[in-house]
Amino acid sequence: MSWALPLPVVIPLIAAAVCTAGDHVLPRRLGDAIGVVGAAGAFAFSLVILLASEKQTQLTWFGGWKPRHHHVAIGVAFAADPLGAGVATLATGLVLASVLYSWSFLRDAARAYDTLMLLFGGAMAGFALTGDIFNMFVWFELMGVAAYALAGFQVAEVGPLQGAINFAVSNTVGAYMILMGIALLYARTGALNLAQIGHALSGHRPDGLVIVALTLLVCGFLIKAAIAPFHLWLADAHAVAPAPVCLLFSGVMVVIGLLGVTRCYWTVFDASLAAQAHDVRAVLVALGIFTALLGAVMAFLQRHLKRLLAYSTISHMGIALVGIALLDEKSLGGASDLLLAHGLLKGSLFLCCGILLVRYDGIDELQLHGKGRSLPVLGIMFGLGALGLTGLPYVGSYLGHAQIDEGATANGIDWVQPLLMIAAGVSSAAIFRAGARVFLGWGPREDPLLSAEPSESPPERTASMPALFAVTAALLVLGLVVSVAPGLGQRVEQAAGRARDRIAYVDRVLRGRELPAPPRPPVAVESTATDSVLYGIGATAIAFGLALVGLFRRRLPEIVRTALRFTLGPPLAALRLAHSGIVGDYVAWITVGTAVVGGVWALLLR
Amino acid sequence: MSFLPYAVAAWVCIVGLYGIVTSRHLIHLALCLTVMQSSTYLLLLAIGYVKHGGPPIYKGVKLGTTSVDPVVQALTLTDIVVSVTVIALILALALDVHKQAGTVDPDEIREMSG
Amino acid sequence: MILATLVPLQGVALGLVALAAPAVVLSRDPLKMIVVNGLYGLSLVLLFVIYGAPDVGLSMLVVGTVAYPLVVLVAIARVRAREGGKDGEE
Amino acid sequence: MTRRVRIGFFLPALAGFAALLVWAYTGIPSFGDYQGPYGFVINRISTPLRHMDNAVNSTTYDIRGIDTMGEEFILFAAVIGVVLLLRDEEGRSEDVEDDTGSDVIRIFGTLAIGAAVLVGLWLVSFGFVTPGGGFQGGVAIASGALLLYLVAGYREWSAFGDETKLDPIKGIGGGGYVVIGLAALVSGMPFLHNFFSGGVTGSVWSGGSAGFVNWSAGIEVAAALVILFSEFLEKYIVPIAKSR
Repeated sequence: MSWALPLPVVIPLIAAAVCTAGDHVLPRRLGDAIGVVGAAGAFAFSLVILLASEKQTQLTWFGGWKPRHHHVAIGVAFAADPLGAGVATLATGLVLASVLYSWSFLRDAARAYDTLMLLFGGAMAGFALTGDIFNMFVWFELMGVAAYALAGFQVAEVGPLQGAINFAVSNTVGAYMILMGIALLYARTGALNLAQIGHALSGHRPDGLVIVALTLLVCGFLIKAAIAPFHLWLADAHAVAPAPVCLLFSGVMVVIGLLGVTRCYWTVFDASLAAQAHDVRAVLVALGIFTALLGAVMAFLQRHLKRLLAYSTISHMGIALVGIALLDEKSLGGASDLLLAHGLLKGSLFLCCGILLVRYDGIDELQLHGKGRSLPVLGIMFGLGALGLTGLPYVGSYLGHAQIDEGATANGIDWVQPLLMIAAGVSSAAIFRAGARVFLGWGPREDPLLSAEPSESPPERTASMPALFAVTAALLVLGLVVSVAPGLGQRVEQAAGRARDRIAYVDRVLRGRELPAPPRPPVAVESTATDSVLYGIGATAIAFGLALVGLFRRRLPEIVRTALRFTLGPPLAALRLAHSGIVGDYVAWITVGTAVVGGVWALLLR
Repeated sequence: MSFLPYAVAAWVCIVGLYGIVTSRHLIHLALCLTVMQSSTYLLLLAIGYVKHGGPPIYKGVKLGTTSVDPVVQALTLTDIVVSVTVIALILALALDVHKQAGTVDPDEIREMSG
Repeated sequence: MILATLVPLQGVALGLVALAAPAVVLSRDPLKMIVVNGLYGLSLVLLFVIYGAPDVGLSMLVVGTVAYPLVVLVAIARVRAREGGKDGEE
Repeated sequence: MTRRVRIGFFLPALAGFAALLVWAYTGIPSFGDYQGPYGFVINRISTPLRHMDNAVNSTTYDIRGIDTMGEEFILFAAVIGVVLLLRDEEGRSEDVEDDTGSDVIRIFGTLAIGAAVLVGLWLVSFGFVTPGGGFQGGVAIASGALLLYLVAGYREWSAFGDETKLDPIKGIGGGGYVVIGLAALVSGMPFLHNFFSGGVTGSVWSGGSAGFVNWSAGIEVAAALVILFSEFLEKYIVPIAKSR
């Protein structure tokens, strides 16, 4: 199967080239069809590679430049383990959904749109599959450039343009930090292949160079993953991008950032830092928790639906980072399950927003008050999507939440779980509140708590509603069943275990050694601990309760409201002030975050 | 002399970052990004330098002559292309911003706060 | 090799780069910025050639003399033209 | 947040960041002591195995050819993005009078165009022998095209910088790279495998199929940059001409 490894990247790229070359020659429909075929082909091959990689890490050396002379890697390899192949499958699958959806959503937009989507998808697949750290950077940049253009799609308004600039500048700074980290590792090891860098570092105590390289790479990737305080660009970029682009941004682009952290840690830094893993964990868990709570609170303050969902994405990225940061198999599997369910469900919620925009010319919670009553099906889909994200036992993202909780317990940490429960509850409460206001007409039409936002002009033509609903519903159903898909949890945990096994990875990549296929995990719904069930129910209760408070705040007794205003008012105002929308502030926060993370690691790891 | 090239690379990076944060003009900000990026060229090429080494081009040079590392140069070439594209994109965005908002001072555009 | 004779110049080239970088960042007038940025680009070209990287130097040269100035100049000219037009109307 | 506050908390962080960088860079082998092995291996094998004198370009277009493929598509995506962002602002104008009057400029300009294009072609052709290659050559060719604007004025240029003609070229350049890679895959070899790698050292043909890769990169870069320049120039010229 190894020969197929480049195809998830190559097919969309060549489809993009054909689309551009034939832009003025080919009939419209044929061009669209090439886009869909390119996306579908990439998805199909990603799936095939995923299935093959579960038996054996798939490996190919570009140009046939296999390692020689004492196992020195000369060429660039794609090395697909199940985790990377899984992310590639998620990425190409969501690109396919997005292309199909925009086929009827943005039909009048330039062909450029499809082309950029394809390049975006190909780049994400390349990032997920590659085994070379500089090649990671190349795909990361291609992904970025395509994404900046997609974000600034609506050039006639200031908001989208500013969002796109904030996005482009923040992520470009992140990319330079990553490149500096790569240069440092190259200076130390003279290698760019991940396995070889890790191999060269193993057995050496970490020094300044290694610690700073870790800081630069991790912080650079965390910018893409929208982890606080590196997260500020994300809501801006989402607020302005068309719904099918948001699907990709929230569903998989941020996941790429977390995959970058995971991949670099387990193939490179684990070699040098294994003894001090505890301190690496402390910093990343703290960032994750902070992000989860901050994102949830900010989500609750939004009335612009896409911005609200974007902050909820930030919250979930925080939860997933906790899973990755716990550095064990169970939690990493949990983070993967969570991100899979989140990508599908959050994607379907964004597509719901797209339908609202087409139908009612707006996606402002207050302006849409009660209007959704004429679309009950959409309301039900919206509610189910929100429920799936909350972590109600055995629905949607529950499995991921549960595995992370259990991983934390196994690590002897027991204060993380309640905080994650609160974060999941609060961010879902925001979605429930918005849904109840739009689709049920509950609550008042005015709410001074919520931030004012620029409006978005609707797409310029009539859309085919059945097609939009079909894509949205497909993502929703797939997302909801993640927790009960038999065998999925076990297989993902196995994949997480493989991603953590640096020795086997080095053996496979540098020495080409074929390892015996791992035993097939049982095909059964993964059972979870009682604690996890309780946390899931707790999160759901918080979500519903807080949503009601948000809607019917005025019915609370006067004294409670005054108390709330005095205790919560100032911190919330400060939070709003920090999310200023000014790119200089964003880069300043990135610098602060990097300096603090690096400084703490410098003290702890040396 | 042995640390100077790296010190210059760090200095250029810091200078560029300072420019990005304090910029009052989007076009200026874009150029500051290229300054920050040029620090990665300086770092990479300094890492691959070999004392008394010539360029890694063997036209009319005996094979086995000491030469500097070609890999960092290939990486830098890619890096330069990336910088051109990012600049072009950000300037295009800046032009559109100026058209819509009438200003290129990032501090004056506050569509996205909260 | 001719380049070997340039090695003593490394310190000078590094000094030029170290001085030109802040000059770019601190020049707040856009047109001045382009000129200074061009000089910075040339100092980088010089340094790259001394580092034994003529390929990179050549790239930097074509980028620094054609691509950056053109794109940036047009951007600045555009912004100025609009601002000029606006002042005229007011 | 005001600028003052921002700079107030940024400067200490910047100092911390600088300290981190300095700490890390002191861990690098001292200047001139590159330890390898990657670069040394490539310097040793590039000419014997691939008949390429220029080890940088054998890295760029052969050994790490996949990076360069990604790089070409970064440029590709950026140009699409710029066209998308700058689309239809003031509309394309066919009747802009912006001709250059001076014969001297015309003569020297025409010579310069020829020179730039020749230099560009030379840079691409001999990329595996001397400094240069697809990217540098492509930019040189595009800058020759840019001179056309100075010499002949906007009308000629706009006929030349027409996207309907350049898009196919750009697509073929970018797609060609991938197709060459796929050709290897179809014939049972790894993606981007170098065919005919037994070329003659020191000649135009020294690159094998990496030579085709180099050429398609050159074509792609030239077309992409001409589009890029023409988009920006249009932003500049059309409104000015209309205001006259």
